[in-house]
Amino acid sequence: MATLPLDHDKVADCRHLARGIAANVQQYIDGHTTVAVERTVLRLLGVDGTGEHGAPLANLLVETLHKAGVLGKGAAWWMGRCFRLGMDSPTTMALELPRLLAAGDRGVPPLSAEDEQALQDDVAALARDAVEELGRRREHRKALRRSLGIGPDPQKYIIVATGNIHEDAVQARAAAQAGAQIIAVIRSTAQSLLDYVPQGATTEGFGGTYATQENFRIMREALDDESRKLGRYIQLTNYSSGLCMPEIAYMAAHERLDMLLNDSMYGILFRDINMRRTFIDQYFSRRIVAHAGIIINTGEDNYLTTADAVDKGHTVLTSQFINEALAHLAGMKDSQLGLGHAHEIDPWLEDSWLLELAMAQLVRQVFPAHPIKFMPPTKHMTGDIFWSHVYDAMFNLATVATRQSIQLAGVMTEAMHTPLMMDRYAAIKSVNYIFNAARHLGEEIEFKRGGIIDQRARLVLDRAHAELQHVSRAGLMDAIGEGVFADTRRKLDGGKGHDGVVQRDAGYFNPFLSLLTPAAEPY
Amino acid sequence: MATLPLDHDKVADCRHLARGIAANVQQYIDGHTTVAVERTVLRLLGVDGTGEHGAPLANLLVETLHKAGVLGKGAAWWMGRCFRLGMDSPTTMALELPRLLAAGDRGVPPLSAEDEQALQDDVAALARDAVEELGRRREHRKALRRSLGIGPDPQKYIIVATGNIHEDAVQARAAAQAGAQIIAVIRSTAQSLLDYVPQGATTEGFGGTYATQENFRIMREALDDESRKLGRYIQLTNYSSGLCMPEIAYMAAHERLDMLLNDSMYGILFRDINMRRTFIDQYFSRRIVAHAGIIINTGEDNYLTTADAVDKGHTVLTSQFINEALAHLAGMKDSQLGLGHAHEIDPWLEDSWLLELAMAQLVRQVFPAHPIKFMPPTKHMTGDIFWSHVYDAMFNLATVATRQSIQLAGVMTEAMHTPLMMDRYAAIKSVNYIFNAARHLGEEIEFKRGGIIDQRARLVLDRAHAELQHVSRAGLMDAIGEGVFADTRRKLDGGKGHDGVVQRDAGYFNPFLSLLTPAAEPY
Amino acid sequence: MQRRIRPYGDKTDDGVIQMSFTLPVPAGPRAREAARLLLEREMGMKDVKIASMEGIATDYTYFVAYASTQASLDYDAVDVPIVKTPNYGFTGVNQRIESELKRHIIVVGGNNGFDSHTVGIDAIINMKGFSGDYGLERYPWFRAFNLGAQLKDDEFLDRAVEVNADAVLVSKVVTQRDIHKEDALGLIQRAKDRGLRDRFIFVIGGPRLTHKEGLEWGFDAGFGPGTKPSDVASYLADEVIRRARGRQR
Amino acid sequence: MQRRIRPYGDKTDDGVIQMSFTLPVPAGPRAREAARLLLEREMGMKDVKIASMEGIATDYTYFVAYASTQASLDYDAVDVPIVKTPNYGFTGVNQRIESELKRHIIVVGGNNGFDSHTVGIDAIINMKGFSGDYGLERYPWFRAFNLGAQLKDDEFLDRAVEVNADAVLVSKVVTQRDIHKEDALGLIQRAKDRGLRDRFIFVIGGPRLTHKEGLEWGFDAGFGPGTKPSDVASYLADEVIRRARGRQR
Ligand code: B12
Ligand code: B12
Ligand SMILES: Cc1ncc(COP(=O)(O)O)c(C=O)c1O
Ligand SMILES: Cc1ncc(COP(=O)(O)O)c(C=O)c1O
Repeated sequence: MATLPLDHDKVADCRHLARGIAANVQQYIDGHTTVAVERTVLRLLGVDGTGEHGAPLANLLVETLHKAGVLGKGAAWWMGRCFRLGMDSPTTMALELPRLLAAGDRGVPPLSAEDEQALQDDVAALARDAVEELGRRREHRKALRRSLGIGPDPQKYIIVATGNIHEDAVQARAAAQAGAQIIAVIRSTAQSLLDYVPQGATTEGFGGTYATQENFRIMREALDDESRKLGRYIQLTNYSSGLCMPEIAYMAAHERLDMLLNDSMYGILFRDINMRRTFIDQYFSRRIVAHAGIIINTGEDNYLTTADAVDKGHTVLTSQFINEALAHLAGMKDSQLGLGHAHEIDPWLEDSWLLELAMAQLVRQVFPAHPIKFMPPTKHMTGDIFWSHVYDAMFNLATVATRQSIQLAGVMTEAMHTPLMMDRYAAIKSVNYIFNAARHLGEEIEFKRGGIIDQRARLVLDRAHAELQHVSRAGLMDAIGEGVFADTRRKLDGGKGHDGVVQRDAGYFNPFLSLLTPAAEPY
Repeated sequence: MATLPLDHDKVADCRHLARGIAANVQQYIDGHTTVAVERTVLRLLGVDGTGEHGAPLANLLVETLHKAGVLGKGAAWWMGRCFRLGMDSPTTMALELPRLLAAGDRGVPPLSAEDEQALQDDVAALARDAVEELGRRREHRKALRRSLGIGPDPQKYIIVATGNIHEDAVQARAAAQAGAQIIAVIRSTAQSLLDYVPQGATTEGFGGTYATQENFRIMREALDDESRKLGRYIQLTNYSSGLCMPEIAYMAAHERLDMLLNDSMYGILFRDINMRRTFIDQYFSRRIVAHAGIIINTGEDNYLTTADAVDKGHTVLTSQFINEALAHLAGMKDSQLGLGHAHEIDPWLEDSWLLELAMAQLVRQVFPAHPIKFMPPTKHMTGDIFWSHVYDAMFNLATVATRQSIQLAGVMTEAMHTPLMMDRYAAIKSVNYIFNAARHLGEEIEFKRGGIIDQRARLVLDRAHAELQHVSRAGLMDAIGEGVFADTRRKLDGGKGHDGVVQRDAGYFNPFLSLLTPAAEPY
Repeated sequence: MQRRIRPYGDKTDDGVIQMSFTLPVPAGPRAREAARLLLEREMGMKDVKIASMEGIATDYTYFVAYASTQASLDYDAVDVPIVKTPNYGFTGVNQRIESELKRHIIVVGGNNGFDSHTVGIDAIINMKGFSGDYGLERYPWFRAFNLGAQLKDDEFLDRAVEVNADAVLVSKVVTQRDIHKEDALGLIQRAKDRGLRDRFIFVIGGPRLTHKEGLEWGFDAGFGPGTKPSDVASYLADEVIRRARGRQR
Repeated sequence: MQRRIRPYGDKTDDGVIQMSFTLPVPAGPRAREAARLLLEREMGMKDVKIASMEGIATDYTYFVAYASTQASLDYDAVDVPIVKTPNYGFTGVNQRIESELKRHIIVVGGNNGFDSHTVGIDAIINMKGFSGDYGLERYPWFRAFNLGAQLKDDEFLDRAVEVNADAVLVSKVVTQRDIHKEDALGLIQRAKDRGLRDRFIFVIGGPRLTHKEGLEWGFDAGFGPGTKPSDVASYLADEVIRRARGRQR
């Protein structure tokens, strides 16, 4: 069996350091909320549909509370307050609240301790129902998944991205027929910076399809049908990322998505979203995901597109430890943590493929219980699709040789466009061939002790350890400010969405914080 | 270092059995000659050019002797006899001989013992010059090769095949610029069945370019020039195969070719050339090649196109032992024996690539001093050039991982046409990438004892050993009759060219048999 | 009904196709522009994207491109002859011959000209067959003679006469400079010259062949890549039976 | 002089190109014929060879084909604007600015719109540069400000005004639905509206861009894939010096 001798003490110390780093961030998180978290609370409580100018009601309500400076009590509290004021529909609330808030104590008189309790009880009851519904949906998924089976690892993960959800469904079925096990619907380019989730089925997007609840439903329905036809459960994934991270987590949980791209730092580094905002949002999104039994895929692969994969390979590992620690704090199980890494070393370096093997094997061994996700080459892909296809083939072999859990199939047209139907087919065919032709390679070979692969793995672990020591001293937020990850620096109060961060009041009320317990058996 | 535990005693016994098999065949060879061997003798003695209807003079002369039933004395003897009869030019001989032979003792009176000796001395002197000239040309090659260097193994071998020698030269230079180390000019489809070698530069061929002495010269000149430009000696190869096997060996030696496709059985099995004819021809061709310091590539790879590579993989090894033994009898060194094998297992079989590794590694270890030549997938290649390109990529990796000496670059359009310029470029680019990116893979991994790879290698060796025992009992010619190789059966007196086989007379004279000594230092 | 179709990239009717080619000029902005113009102006494509440009030899540049063709096609008007016999399977074919013809079907097969590829004809005739489908030799109701390759036309026809064959199966694999076509036409011509064309069913097959071409070249049928022996057996059973009935009438 | 060129397969002027595409029909003889007709009849190619046909989804079939295009092109008539400045190299550029301009050249660079790709502009501006060629930040005679991505047009222009830039460098990477063109035209339009178009040298770059497009979209220059920082530095040095001289006169 291909294994590397691992310094288990060092790994344990990395985890220890990461736990400290995460605990620090968590302290900040626990004192704050965001507009996105509060919108999610409202959606969980049944606020759906749109109001004026087609804006989602959840947005209108939260915006109102935020402008009035009262969001620190929590949207759930305000919902309960509205009930007490005789409003029972979100539409009415959206219309009435601004006026009432403007009127101060006259509009919204203080409550007795008793009424306050009753308010919280009412809302908590609603919340319990909501959480139970998510549980039922998780169990539904689990039953489907168990009865049909998902097929062997490495799981073949492939993207569709036409912009039109109906056309996406056609292509997703085609991909499944060709052998894909997981379908990812790529999101329209600009969506992560939208501070609301669009509504309904959509048919236009920029190199991707809008993530909407209805789109999720349409795609899951198509895949349920295709799964039955193929006798194989096809998983679905989308992005819980950007300015609506927790809202999308909720929608995905509700529509029975199986996975989500969800990272504690991607938005900060690659979308210039404010870091405080992101840390708060990722926490709540993960609370949902933990309960819903969804697997997340983290985004460390992206670091190697801006930073060099040889020099900065260790930052991937560093970040994985931190992502893991933060996810644990949100109640997630290791089996839900599809930590991401990527095959991005300059392919023209001598023995570059050996270095890739080293990294992939290291990640595999450091996170043995995790559904590790291996991302294909992107940065060094070129318009020479023939060569690029070969480069992807080497990636496919590295995947199966190091027994990765999930593999995003690399597509030869990476440097050109989101995949055409035939590009995707060619990609899956190559994966099918290599996974099968080298199925047991990982069990058949050993790596030489002290060789190139072994030494590289040691070096990466050593550096990650040192980096974690540094981050633990500096604090995560300051470390990001220094450009530790992805060669990208971000300021504490810079970036998009900072004004959506709100300090919790003493009386902050959010029933979900206690109700969203981790699923005992996610799948 | 990736190595397999090898049963050295079994390997030694295989060699022992093969030596016996070869010795048996050699006995037959030593009592016979062929029209092709005799034409070669004449060419060595300076018979060049064409006569009536453009037929080569060597052919006209040998045909005349053969028709008259006197070829058993050897063409060299007849040449000497003609000298004694006052004819000094081959053209005169071709014109006069028929008449003289028809006249019997009156035309060609018997010689005194003294004259006989003088005759042989004259011809032997000529022959010595010829052999020395070949030696000089070998030394010239050696000097060029040593001063420029040939680059690391695996040597990148690539084909050109436009039909037009001048266009071939353009493409060969392009290939060399892209990284090729060896250029093979593929021969026109029908040439192996021609019982003469065409004359001069040629510009038309069927999926290949005629092998002519002038074409050899033109290409070697272009490559000498390109070698100097690149500061890297580019090797050239062609086919010493078919009905003119020894003649082409001579031309190649003369024009400083570096390698030749030359097999003791290919013509029998794949061109339905008579087996006696082939065995005699291959011997004389190898005597030349041994002296000229040319590397041969044998054709066992072809067996796996007609027979299944899993079931009949061992016949490749069986045949390699026999080819080796026959070549040794012709004075060839191990360092000249580019024994061929191929990557032809059904790629859709589970773990097929592991089986390929097993075979490649086995051949590498059984023939450690030999410049083993690894042939690409052909049979399972398809018109889906994208997939086929990936399949070739896996072959490239197997090559470098098992440290093969020479690799014929697989081209993605194998199932379509001989390579276009861009196909060839894509092929070399893939090889360049993989050889470099996995340069030291073979030194970094070990194969698991008792695993799939190890077991497969044992099985193949065991079966080859059993097969050699069988062939040794049956005799090689009968074994061919049974279809032991390539699932193809051939009859002892069937096939093309049988009528060109001639029993040697008691007084058979061929000065080259003693003069063509093996080169002490081929390169 | 008219149903015009166009290539599909990732949207219905977007017409996207991928291309690669070499131009005999050195790489550079001008070569790139030439590649673009070739596709756009000379070949009438839209949205030309030169994905890659690489010099691959002195004065030769290799391109990968994507573009949208404006061409379309009425799919319903595409008319192509096909071998109409269904595949009866090994048992079905034998039963059919046994009950309807009541005698063996005799075939000879081989590859004429200089073409030495036998794997294709072997796949059809030899016991073992092709991808799990038995070859004609295994059919109790066939008698099949595999003559191998590099056959002279007369040798081929002589053997057919000698064994009193129903059908002559010809394999053609090498296609360079249309040598397969030349060989195929040559054999049919020779059969005509010898008055044998109508005596046998002539069937041609090979990796670059279609039924349409087979017919155009004067054969009774043509079989392409992936043909199974049972496809050919089914066709021959039907055709021999049909002809036998014709003769009876 | 006329010099018509055609694609080169393995013979001069054979016109061979490789293609792959998908047709929205199920695989079969008719689909194969449709593919052939599309290339031959509708697109005017010769010697069409369908190398591969594979059903890749219900009702979609993928083809690989080779064919010979009849199109050709007069290469000498291909006219494409190119950035004419030679590459002076790091030292050369600095010397040139020092001796001829005698002041720093100031640039701002970034990526506007929703495009968040910064690697391209980083490669040009940041110290490290691109494939061994230093970025503008390292040039003693440049002062370069990297503004990052997702920039609003006004933000971008404001900064240019603020630092009194000589040039505005714009990177565009995402090209889906021509969003890069839209963003590029938008920025130029905004600069015109604010009367700033002529104040700065506008340079655009990206993996799918050419100088020709840059000019067509109203920029002063465009740089494509593989651009080195020193290419841009050389161009800017020449252009700023040229304009400075113009002003002096
Ligand atoms: C095996 C092989 C060989 C073997 C042949 C051994 C033998 N005894 O047959 C060997 C190694 C000897 C060989 C030699 C050469 N080969 Co070769 N060979 C191939 C290869 C790799 C596979 C062909 C094959 O066996 N396919 C498997 C069979 C089962 O498929 P098939 O033939 O298509 O048959 C199926 C159908 O077409 C149909 N079918 C076929 N025939 C018939 C007949 C009937 C009646 C019916 C009903 C159906 C039918 O049914 C079959 C089953 O489905 C191809 C490349 C490739 N991957 O296709 C090159 C290829 C065919 N060879 C080629 C060449 C050029 C040669 C050489 C000339 C090379 C050289 N210059 O040295 C030599 C000489 C051969 C000659 N003159 O004929 C070229 C031909 C190029 C072209 N388009 O013209 C190819 C395409 C390789 C290439 N890219 O250069 N070859
Ligand atoms: C790295 C990368 C990312 C990183 C970007 C990180 C960052 N901070 O830049 C991350 C991971 C964040 C990312 C995200 C996305 N990406 Co992205 N990404 C790439 C990738 C892999 C490499 C691009 C790159 O960095 N190249 C290296 C640089 C050095 O090259 P370059 O940009 O061409 O720059 C050179 C020249 O063009 C020129 N140049 C460039 N700019 C300028 C400017 C001037 C003034 C000058 C003079 C010269 C110049 O000089 C440079 C040096 O030579 C490409 C695929 C590929 N291999 O090309 C996809 C790609 C560009 N991404 C793509 C997409 C769709 C996205 C996403 C929208 C995907 C999604 N839906 O989630 C997201 C969101 C991004 C967004 N909205 O903008 C697509 C774009 C498709 C298209 N044609 O429109 C691509 C092609 C991948 C694909 N096939 O789908 N991506
Ligand atoms: C965690 C994560 N979120 C989001 C994205 C996609 O980018 P965006 O949706 O911001 O355009 C990625 C891209 O790989 C990612 O890894
Ligand atoms: C030893 C040998 N001779 C010759 C050939 C080529 O075939 P021919 O020249 O007979 O057409 C091959 C093909 O691979 C070969 O291996």
